[in-house]
Amino acid sequence: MFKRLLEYVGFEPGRFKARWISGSEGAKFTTTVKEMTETIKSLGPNKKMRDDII
Amino acid sequence: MESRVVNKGQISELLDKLAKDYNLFAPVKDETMTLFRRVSGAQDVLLDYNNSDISPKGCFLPQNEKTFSYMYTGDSLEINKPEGAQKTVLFGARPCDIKAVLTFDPVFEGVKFGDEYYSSKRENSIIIGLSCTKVLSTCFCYAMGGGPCDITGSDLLLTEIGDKYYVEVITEKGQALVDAYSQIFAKQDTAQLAKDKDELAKKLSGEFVRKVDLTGVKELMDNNFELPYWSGDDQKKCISCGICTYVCPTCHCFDIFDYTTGDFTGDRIRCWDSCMYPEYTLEAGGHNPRPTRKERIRNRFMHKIKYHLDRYNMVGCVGCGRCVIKCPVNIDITKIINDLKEVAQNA
Amino acid sequence: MPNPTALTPYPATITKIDVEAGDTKTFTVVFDDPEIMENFGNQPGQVCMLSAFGEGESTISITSSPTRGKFLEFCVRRVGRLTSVLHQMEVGQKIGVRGPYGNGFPYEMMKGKDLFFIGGGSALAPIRSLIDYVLSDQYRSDYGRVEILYGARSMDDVLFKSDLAERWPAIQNTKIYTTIDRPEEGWNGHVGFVPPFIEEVAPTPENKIVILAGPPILIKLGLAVMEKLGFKDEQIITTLEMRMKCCLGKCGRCNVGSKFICVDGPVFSLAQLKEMPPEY
Amino acid sequence: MMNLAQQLQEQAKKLLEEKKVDLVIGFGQGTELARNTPVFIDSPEGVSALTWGPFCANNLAKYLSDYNNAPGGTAVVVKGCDARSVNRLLDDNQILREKVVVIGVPCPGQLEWQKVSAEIKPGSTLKEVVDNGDSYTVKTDSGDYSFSKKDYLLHRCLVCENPNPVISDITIGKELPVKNYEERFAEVQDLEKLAVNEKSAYWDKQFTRCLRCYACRNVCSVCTCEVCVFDQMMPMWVSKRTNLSENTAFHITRAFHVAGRCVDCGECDRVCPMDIPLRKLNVKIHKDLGDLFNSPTPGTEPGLISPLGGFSPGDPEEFM
Repeated sequence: MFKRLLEYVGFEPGRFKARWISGSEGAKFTTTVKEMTETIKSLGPNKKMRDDII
Repeated sequence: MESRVVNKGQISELLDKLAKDYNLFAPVKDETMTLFRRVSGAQDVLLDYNNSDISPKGCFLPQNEKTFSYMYTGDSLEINKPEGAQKTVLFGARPCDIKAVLTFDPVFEGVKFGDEYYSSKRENSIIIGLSCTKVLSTCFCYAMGGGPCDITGSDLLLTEIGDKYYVEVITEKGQALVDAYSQIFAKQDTAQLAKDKDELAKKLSGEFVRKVDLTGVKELMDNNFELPYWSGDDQKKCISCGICTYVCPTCHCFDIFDYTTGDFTGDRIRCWDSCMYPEYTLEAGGHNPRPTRKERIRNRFMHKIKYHLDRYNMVGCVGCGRCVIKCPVNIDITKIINDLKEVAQNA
Repeated sequence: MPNPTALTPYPATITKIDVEAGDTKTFTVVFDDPEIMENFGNQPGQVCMLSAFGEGESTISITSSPTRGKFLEFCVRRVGRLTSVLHQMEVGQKIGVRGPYGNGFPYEMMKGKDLFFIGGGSALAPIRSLIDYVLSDQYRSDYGRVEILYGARSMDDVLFKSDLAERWPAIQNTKIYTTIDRPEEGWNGHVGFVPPFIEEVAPTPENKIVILAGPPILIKLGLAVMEKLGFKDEQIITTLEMRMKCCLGKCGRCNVGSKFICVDGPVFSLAQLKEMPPEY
Repeated sequence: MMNLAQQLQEQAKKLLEEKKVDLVIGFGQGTELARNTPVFIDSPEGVSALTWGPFCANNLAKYLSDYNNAPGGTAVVVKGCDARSVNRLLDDNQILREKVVVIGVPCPGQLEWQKVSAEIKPGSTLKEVVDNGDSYTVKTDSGDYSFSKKDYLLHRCLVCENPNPVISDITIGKELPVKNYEERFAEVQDLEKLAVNEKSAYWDKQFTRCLRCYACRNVCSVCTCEVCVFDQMMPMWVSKRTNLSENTAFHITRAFHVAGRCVDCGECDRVCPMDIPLRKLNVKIHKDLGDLFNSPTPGTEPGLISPLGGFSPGDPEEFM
């Protein structure tokens, strides 16, 4: 739901991710983080909600 | 002082020139709203409007204003203040909003303490007013000592008459401006235009539908702080939002806080605040001198019709009617004034 | 002289921190610029705005008297955002200070009179500046007998313990009364709330000024007791507290009726208070 | 035959006289011809202040939680959309059923008062409003004015789901048919079709205007937190600084905070002094709730469990 809302207000898809990872799932955690960093790198720096001047 | 004439056809030229030479603030259309913004030229400006949704008070007291920035590394502390204001023209403000700026002056340029941020803006700006052409059902400036064509506070006042603007030069600042742009502000015989303006003012002053009379209200308030009236419907229906205070051209309260991104640097910001919020007077220890909507509403309206008057000898309301229009639950200052009068007469 | 138009604080350094009670510390602060320190000109009863950079500002009363030296002391109870940050600070760290603000105590008017101080809880802090002023070597002879009645919640909450126990009683013609709310082991003094204790001590109104400071409830009940004892409104002085942001009479929130606590106060006589709506 | 306002007054009078309630919250004439305002009536003599018509936009269910601790009962006048709020407040245990008397009035749509007011001669007095089906005729002492519903109704009313109150102890007036309800996601769908940067630009433009007056939050009948996250000073989650990033954070949080509880009464959208189309955020959430969980609009029936407030093994796990 939240992901859909974020995309609706103009965040690029992929910037928000939620995963259930148990404390015992170390491998899943690393792959998820790797995946996430890859996505973010390919998206480049976030432009939304950056501070503007007043 | 003198008066001049601007042909309507030349108003774009004037605006473009002003935008080039000054920071120009003027009314603009933003979707359904009329707001005062900084503009780059005539193309954005909307002069055919009745009452902007938000007053131009932000030109002098911006909703957010940096008072200084700091860098504190633990060893060294550096504080940098922003530069003074740039030369600014506020164009096309209505007489009620200009009168509201005058209610700011004693607050920010007070006897004990001035305010460099405000004063710098005020000194460096020229206010070009624009007479009203229409009276809305919510307007009541006449009852607060103003009027749709009132010159008070303007450096220049433009009044739309036919295909011309009749220009009254009111201050030295205004004189300097018309002299600098003398090719646009034409020297002509303005006797007829002056007469037309008087006619317009007379016609408009007959169009007010709200009957408001402040006589005796302050005297009643002087002696009656506790009135059962304040426990009535207004405090029951108020939702404690800040609309009335944010749209009010004479509300000047602000908050001060630091804005930091978590490193050693940050800005100290002052931003508009509202006396209608419960946290406004909430002390860190938990005590709140105005704990309920009743005290907050009473304080807001007493401030407008008594406290500002006591302190600065000016009514803290100019009758622009914005709070009347925008209040989600129709709390209406004119009704409150009239009700209080009734209470006074029966007391 | 401090720049009166400024919302910008002067850099200052914390030179000493005294723990007064569990939640209260006294900070000794010195301006980085000696010239500002020299010309600060604070009067007893005035307040300052303290800044912790990154957190904002808060109004804190100056608890030191100018007669005690070229430094400022601020007694700060940890209650909110800024005060919590201050409490984490150490000697040598920098804060911002602007001021002094407010009217201060009318110490000229008090000359030649006996003074009776009443403080409850952390409200000893604002009146301590005046106590030290009138008890200073320089001005002691200008004032008559000085009595101080102080009440705290518990032994642990008693502020300025050494002032109350040693420094002040050692000065001639002074008398200290202390009380705590509930009995506690190790406490030999009076037990009970401040208002009934005032009645018990029963100061007489002749040629006397009462300086009363405390939480709103103590001010309310204390004033009633003083009136009962025959004190006139002009003889009772109190200091108020409200939330403030600018301390310059502009930000709006500290108004009581047409008065702003920050510029017209914080010190008011009961006669003045009675002219104002009871909204503090 | 009595008109609806008279019937309302009659019922309110009865409730107060029989001491079934101590207070009736209803609509009274406002200070503008085309405006009504909440009134709080505590005596049978006061009921003449009650009125009804197409200028009763406020959701009065908002005030119910103020009187939850009052000794007596409270009666409230609700439209269809407001009735959903009553259900929702009951489900959230914010109000007690036995202390509330719901006076439901089927509602053929509320007019936007400013639009209407702009066309009526200032200073006129209202005589009567006639509902012609597709339009209203507003009769005044300065003449009759006609307002088509298509152009003058609040947008929320054009796509009304429940013109008839979904919960009501006393119903006043006749039941009304549901119209155009299917179109209610049209605006959201149009926005969804835009590219990411276009969506971003659209909302940036809206959020930049925000004054942070918090009227949208304060008017919300399901915003019932004692201390709101936006007012908290320690820690300060969202800064009071009014810039695009803080404003965006505020609006996303506000919309999502009422996800699954928002009854789509549209009050936030109506009260916004800067005309930010807030309903487009809430309706987007309603649409997703429908798509993902097949969930109806909150409050349409009593005892509905919000899909975001419960768990079922069959819930879609879109994010995994």
